[in-house]
Amino acid sequence: MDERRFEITDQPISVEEVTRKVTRRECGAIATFIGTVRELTEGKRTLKLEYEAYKPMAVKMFAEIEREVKEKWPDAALAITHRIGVLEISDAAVVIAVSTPHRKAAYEANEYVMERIKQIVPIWKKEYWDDGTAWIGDQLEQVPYRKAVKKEGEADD
Amino acid sequence: MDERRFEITDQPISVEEVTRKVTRRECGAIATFIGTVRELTEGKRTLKLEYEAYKPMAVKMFAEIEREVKEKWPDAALAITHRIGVLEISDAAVVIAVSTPHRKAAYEANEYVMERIKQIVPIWKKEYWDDGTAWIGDQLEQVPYRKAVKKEGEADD
Amino acid sequence: MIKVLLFAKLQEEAGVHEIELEGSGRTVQSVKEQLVQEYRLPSLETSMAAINEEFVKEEDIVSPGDTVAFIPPISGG
Amino acid sequence: MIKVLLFAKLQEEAGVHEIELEGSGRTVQSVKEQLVQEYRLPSLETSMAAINEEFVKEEDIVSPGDTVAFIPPISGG
Repeated sequence: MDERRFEITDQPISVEEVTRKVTRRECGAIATFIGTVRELTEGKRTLKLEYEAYKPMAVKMFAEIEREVKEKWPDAALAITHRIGVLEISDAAVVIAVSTPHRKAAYEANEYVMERIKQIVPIWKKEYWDDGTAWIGDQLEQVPYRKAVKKEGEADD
Repeated sequence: MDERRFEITDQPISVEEVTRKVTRRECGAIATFIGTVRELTEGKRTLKLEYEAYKPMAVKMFAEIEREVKEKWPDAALAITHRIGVLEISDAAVVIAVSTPHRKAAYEANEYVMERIKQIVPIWKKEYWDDGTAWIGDQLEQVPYRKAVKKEGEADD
Repeated sequence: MIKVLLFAKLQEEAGVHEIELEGSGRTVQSVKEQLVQEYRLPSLETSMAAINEEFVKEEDIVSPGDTVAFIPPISGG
Repeated sequence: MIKVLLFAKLQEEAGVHEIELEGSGRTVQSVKEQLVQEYRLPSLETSMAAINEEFVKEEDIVSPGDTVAFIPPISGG
């Protein structure tokens, strides 16, 4: 548990490695999530993806998500590695590992982490298709962001 | 997807290997669950565990669980490896990998598989403590078993 | 001939993993009764039964050549 | 001096990743207005802002030495 549990890397991610970071004698369950590059989205064929991150802030936001997880599941341990750069179909873009004493919490916390990554961690993907490219992003996801900002202790206006 | 996706082994399990078996171009999510040997259960210290399986039937039951998963989540792919023999603290006893096009189903199906393993797959663990040993087993889990039997097409009596 | 398999605690209670029994047209229940008489097996009461690797009920029929497995409460995962 | 960072689509629109601006006691909103004037940046309207790697609101104050990042809708994971 001494090593860096939150990483942004331009190298392929080792699931074994991320999992190892959360393995502890007191845990009986490790839930791992791997986000992979899918070829088809709503019928459109992706050729490759390119991920970009605001690295230092992304790592800070991973730590912020860990604080939220510890509030909800005090016994959980968390590690996240997100890859950036050009990814091919089936490459792992993100690996999330959560360990807990019992399994229910491992699944729940892992899913929570994935949702929060999509809300507050400054990482972007660009899709490459046959007929063009686009940076993907969901404006709706600014609503949870507002909540994240308010958590910093500022008043609503 | 050609290799054996359901295995009982007396060797350490490779998470990477089980994950690889379900990786597909059409999937964007892989949820993996790793059941590890926990040191403390209700305050009691486990020294080691021993797992035993009725191997051919266990593999058949894994395939039965896969059929159930395909009914509920037609796009899911599943791989399970369960280890038997003597395991030390933090060793992985079971690794379940589920891939799906989108993430929600991967988490749900994975959790479903783990619950079904605990209900219908003939595998037993023996706990070793300072002051003795015991085969663990929950009689309550015979209720879901009854349901499993009925599924075979027989009438309730 | 019927092959009977015992696992985990049941195997420890019997002292053997595999037993061969005679008889045809017997129910699972009758096999259990014979095992209790010959080996006692206190854990048999709470065990499930399988014929040829499929779960069955006590009233199901065991045929010669079948493998009957008795499965104490499981604890995999 | 204020350091401004632009990412993804915003970076493509501006043609640069990093910009330096003058001024003190300015709000995030005033920084955005200057960027729109000088670079247009149609994606700025839907972007979030961070000062020194923490999310902030438009009325928050930017001090000299701060790094202000504009973050278009994210899509990690």
